Amino acid sequence: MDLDDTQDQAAYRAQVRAWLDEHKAEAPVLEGEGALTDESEIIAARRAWQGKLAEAGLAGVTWPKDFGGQGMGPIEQVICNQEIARAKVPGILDAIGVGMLGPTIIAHGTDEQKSRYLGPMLHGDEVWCQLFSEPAAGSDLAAVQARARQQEDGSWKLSGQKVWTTNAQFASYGLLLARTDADVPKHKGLTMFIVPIDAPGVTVRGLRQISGEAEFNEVFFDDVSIDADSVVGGVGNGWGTALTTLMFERVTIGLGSEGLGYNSSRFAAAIAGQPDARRDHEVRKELGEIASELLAVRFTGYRTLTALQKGQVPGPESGLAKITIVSGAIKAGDLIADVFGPDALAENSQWAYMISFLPGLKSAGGTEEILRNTIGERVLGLPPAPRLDKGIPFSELRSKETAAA
Amino acid sequence: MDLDDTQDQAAYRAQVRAWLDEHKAEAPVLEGEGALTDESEIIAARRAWQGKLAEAGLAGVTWPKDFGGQGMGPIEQVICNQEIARAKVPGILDAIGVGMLGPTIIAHGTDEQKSRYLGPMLHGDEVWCQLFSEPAAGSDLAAVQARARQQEDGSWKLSGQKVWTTNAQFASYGLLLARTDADVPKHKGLTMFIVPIDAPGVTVRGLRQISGEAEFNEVFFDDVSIDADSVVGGVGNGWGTALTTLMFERVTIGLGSEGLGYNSSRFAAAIAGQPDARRDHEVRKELGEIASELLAVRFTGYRTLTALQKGQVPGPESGLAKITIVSGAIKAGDLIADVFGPDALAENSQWAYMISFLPGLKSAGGTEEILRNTIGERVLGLPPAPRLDKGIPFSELRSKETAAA
Amino acid sequence: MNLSLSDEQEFLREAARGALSRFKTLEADREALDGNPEALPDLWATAKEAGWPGLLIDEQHGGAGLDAFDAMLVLGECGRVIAPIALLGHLPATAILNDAAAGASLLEPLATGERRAAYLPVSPPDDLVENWTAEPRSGITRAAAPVLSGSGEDARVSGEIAFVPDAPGADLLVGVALLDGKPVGIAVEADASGVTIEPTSRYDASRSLGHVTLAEAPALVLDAPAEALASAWHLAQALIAAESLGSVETALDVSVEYAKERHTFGRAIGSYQAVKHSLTEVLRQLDNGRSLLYYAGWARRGAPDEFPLAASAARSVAGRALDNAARTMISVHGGIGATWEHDAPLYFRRAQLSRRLLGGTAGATDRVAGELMAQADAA
Amino acid sequence: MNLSLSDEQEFLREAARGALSRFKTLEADREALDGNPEALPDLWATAKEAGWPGLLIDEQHGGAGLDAFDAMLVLGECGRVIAPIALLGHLPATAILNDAAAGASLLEPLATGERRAAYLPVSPPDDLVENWTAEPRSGITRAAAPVLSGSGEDARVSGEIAFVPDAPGADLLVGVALLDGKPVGIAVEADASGVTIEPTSRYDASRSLGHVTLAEAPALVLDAPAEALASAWHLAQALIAAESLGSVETALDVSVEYAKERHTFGRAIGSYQAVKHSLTEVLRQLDNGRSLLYYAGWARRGAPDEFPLAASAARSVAGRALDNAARTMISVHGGIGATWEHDAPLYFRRAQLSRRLLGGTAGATDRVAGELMAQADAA
Repeated sequence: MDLDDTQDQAAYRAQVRAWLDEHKAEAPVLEGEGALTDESEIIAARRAWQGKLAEAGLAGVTWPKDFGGQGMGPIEQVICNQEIARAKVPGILDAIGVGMLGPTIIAHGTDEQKSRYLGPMLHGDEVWCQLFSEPAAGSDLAAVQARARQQEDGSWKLSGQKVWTTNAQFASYGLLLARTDADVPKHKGLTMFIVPIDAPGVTVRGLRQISGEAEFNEVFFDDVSIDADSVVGGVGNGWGTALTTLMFERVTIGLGSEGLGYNSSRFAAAIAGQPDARRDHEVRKELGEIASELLAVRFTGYRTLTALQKGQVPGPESGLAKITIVSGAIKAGDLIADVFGPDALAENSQWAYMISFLPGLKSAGGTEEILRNTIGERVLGLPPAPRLDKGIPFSELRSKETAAA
Repeated sequence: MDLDDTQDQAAYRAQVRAWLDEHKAEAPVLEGEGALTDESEIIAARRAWQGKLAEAGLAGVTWPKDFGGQGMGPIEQVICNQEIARAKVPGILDAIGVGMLGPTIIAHGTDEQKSRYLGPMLHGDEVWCQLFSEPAAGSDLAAVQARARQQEDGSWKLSGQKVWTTNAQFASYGLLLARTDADVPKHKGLTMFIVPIDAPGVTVRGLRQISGEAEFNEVFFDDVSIDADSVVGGVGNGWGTALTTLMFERVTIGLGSEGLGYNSSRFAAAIAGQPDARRDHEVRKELGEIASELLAVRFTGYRTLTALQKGQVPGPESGLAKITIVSGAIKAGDLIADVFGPDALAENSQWAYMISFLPGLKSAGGTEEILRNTIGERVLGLPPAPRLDKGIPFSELRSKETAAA
Repeated sequence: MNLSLSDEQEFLREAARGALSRFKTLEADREALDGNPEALPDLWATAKEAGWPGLLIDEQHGGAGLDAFDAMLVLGECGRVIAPIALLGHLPATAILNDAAAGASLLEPLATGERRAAYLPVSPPDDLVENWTAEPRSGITRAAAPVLSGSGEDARVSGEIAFVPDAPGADLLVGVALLDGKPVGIAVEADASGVTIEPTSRYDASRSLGHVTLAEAPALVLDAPAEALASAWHLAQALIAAESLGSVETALDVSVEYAKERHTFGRAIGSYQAVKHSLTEVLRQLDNGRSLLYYAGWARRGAPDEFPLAASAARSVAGRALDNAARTMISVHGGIGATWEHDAPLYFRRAQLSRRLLGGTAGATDRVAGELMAQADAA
Repeated sequence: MNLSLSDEQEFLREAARGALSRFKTLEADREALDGNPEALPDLWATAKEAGWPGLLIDEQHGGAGLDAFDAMLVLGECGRVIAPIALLGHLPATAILNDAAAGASLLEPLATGERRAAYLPVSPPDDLVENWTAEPRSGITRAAAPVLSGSGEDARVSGEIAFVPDAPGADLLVGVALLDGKPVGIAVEADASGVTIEPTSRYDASRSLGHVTLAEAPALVLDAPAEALASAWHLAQALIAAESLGSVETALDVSVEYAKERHTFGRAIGSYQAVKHSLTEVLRQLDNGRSLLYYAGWARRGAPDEFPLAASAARSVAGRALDNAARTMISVHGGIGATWEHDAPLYFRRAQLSRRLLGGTAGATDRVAGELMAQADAA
């Protein structure tokens, strides 16, 4: 048991650190002194920076060499992430594309798709977004209603709506899960497509959250034409392809550093700044409980990494870390606002922003309830609840539901 | 809105108080100086005391006059309970019989049953017990397996096992729910019987709880003969009869004073005795939260009483009070043991006893989960979960379950 | 023994619900959050029509001569629709003036609503804190109460009280100041010299707040016993508790409706225990809170010694109930419940701010413990 | 970066599980609770065979020269079956002696298990408490640490330490005493003059406790740095955390099995979200606790500055995990889970007592906050 680098890892870390020391001045400044403020400038700068990282081999570390990656292991990816964080420079802009969508294309895409899309994705020339969730298909992803109908010429016509889409406002392409056959059970009639966001009939609209900021988008598709060769993983295999993406999502989370900046040190520092609060037993108990759980997540990450190194794929239990992070951060927000009083809820307060952001995060990517179902069934082996939608053609489901209600 | 007695109520209270002042010396002493210790002596003394209370009209206050009651309302019953508590004398021994089983017989019994059983029950000459729950039929009461088969002569043969039976060790009779037809859906094939506990084939065994004390009994029935005229409410109507008993159970709880001695004052007094603890913000927060909820239960009781006065029957929401009391008392036990340290867990400690008793109480009379289901469906109108046992003959259920598993 | 509403109280509540239903308060609240505070309706006119400003003022001075519980019923209706109405500040102020028999000239215009008062929250001592303390600008340590000097015509008050509900636009400020360490009731004209009211808002645009600074401001010294001054604090606790539980009612109703309609995996989500039990938990807290409102409503006159306990317990339960109801409302609605256009965030914002005003839910909870331990000592 | 068990560690754990499986520890616990403590098996012999007494003693003195994590693996197995074994007292004591290079004559018999030591729990200062404090007999206020007087042959120690794990029957008592306010490591022969060990038991018959009184007892002063003395306290925290998580594993396994078999309303109860989610919550806490055991196991040597934080965090999470796992075990089993003959109450009793020993879960949680705020100050 050991948390230190091997010689090779140390050498790689030194190499990454050296490059960052030399080039970090070229990185876009997003906070403090002379930070960029204009949204489009920020995006442009971050795309350029992703390009430089890719050139230097600091993006797509685990991608195969053939596709511009380094063909290295998860540990090197983490070392790379750690060094980027240490250098206090932004990471790649298109983490979703490079972390989840690219690997999906590598796994299921055609040679043409790989050669056409992977390069520009890796270098940030073309940003991608994930078009899976819908208003009526969030936790129950297989219930997607976005409909793609094949034309005589083999091309497709797509209509429907996606939601909770990150980066869609500046994305070039999206990986989209659509229903291509409604007369078979819902997991069977799905197909994965590559969709150009600039195609006629595609509308991207920002979706404002509690904070008032549009952290996600809604994307509408009105009779959008898609080429026949934009199917990924074969017609009718969309569910399997989607599962691959979700698996890479778990890997990305597993490799990610402690939960989105919701870590014990940050919260402890906030409380430490309040002389009375830091000596209050009630405040200390709350902080101690929250911090212990968040500390655990860091080491759960190292355990996941150990498993990844051994070629094991993280299972659904990795969702437990998300539950711990979100519930811990929510408790921390409550505590900090209690300690600072209403000022913690001021417009420009980082805490007000966090308090507003977390309720949405709790539901993002499947509600906590669904996560607990999945873990209870797949990890603990508990029996599933009776399903009323098993084996029923998708087209008949809604009527059945209404009957049941 | 008013918490004071009306003139009539004040007069009744005075009358009850006068009788108690005059006779409380005759009440058995159960605590402190010269308290009885021998179990059977205690029972005998409490039965005699119940007899005196009944003579004086302080038992079965709400029973019709025809059956030895006072024909008064719930408010008088509460006044009576309050005065008995104030006089620091024991209440009636057979609260289950007089509170729940007697009223069930009054509602569904034959004239013969009423004239034979109600008098001795009210006076404590014959103590009763409730024989509903079984090892495999607790929350799911309608799943009882105790089987009664009718003989040519119209009498019945009963075999099976009941559990969580209070007072069975000294009871004369029990009201028992048995399955008389297994070939119809489970709610349909049930019948309610009056069973003499001294009948051949009946075995009562104490069931020890976490504390080591046998607070309940298991009762076994091995081919017990029951007369034809001991059916209550008609063959096949057992479920309806049982619902009446459960309704009276809710009324009894509604009339009961704040939860079983788990009240805010008791816990506050314990903490107040610890000079350091009482000034600790963390301890005070815990105590304040627990106490606020328990205080609420007292006034929820008054609201229930107001409803009862208006002839309304308490609905399943009264179960919320039980949840509040049990979870509040569990938190209080944790807090007090934290404040007193391991000494609170000493053998003879009232707190150790409470901490041991509560987990069982949590499940007694239907688990919290089932309570929340019922309240969610009957009070909030939320849809039930899909039932796999609807309309299926009881005899086929188990095989179906095993298939589902 | 009767814990139910009188016909008059039923009517008062229905009338309030009807009067407030004429306004799109939630839409206005959202627009105000978006930077347009002028979108908020002027509900003071409605309050005047309904006679709410005089609820706690004796009839002889043009008031309705009603008691805390009636005021709590109205606040509950305001909470249901998150109405931006200045009663939380006005009512405790009028309670002090009425108890002090402040006289017709002062009381009548407040009873009609022609003038509006705001209560300066200063909390009475408890078993740990022996001083009267004021709302602080920040942090968990409470600030010193204002201090009074001089007397009669020359009485002057100095001090600061932060986050005073409904202070902006109020005509009269009523509260407590210390004279040689003893609490004295004071009334200060908002436009008097030395009075500064810094309007402020935090997270919940429907709640008008102000930091009040008094610098040698001329004060009218009230003939109010310390009990009346303490009682006003506890009344404010009971009122915000009632208001919070009103919000819980709406949050629960809306969530239950959605849980019946929304389907996932072929079932209405309300049929899943996770949803069903969390909504039942909201009901449990709501029901406990309601019971404590009865306790507080009865105790203010029926058992004044218990009013601090009753009001604090109601605030404690109601505060936690609203916290949980708002979060449950969001999560039952899934992702959409966390979007700007949805109403759930408005109840969430209300919960977040209310929890930290008027001494905070935590302060009330602490007082419950203190009151009960004091009772135990006495027993 | 490698957070997995070595083959040796896998073997150590499997061997421990095998060795302990030869005893009916749960039945014995139940019988002991019923007043027959002699029913408890003598597991010290087993510990000797397996070499556990010498786990933390250098090989040159007959020990295995292993580290905290290895000891935690063994304690985890003991916790799985609630084994009445004296390692919680013995191991931190040997850690102090080993760090103090106490010499072969002292260490070797302890390494073989020929003699047994018990650790006298004295907690190091933190950001709020500047003194070393001992376990109190009752209440939340910690007691004064024992005091040392004289030196060399004439060194004498006086003081009381309550609820010392495994003190009854120990040959040697090892801990901390204050000399002119400075912490010094001490070893006291249990049979020396002035030493009284009052055997006691609380709620969990499998846990042997003793109130230790030292009255001018002759003490061997150890050459141990203050860090080593503090480290022993944190080691004890890590060990009880590991032991608790072992109990959580069994509680979870048994509950999951029952939830698959038991049917109600025509479905296995494990298919209901209420049961499924509560068992998932136990898994979540268990998983977090395991991660922190790795942290603590690594930090003791790999990052000594972080050991107090790591061990305290592990204790904090593990303590809450066992509380919840035991209660969940009871409630998943319905009424039967709360009966004497069932195993669930044994895990419940273990949880109730463990939570309040060695400074308590609450004390560890408080230290986590203190350590992190100190880190923040330093940063």
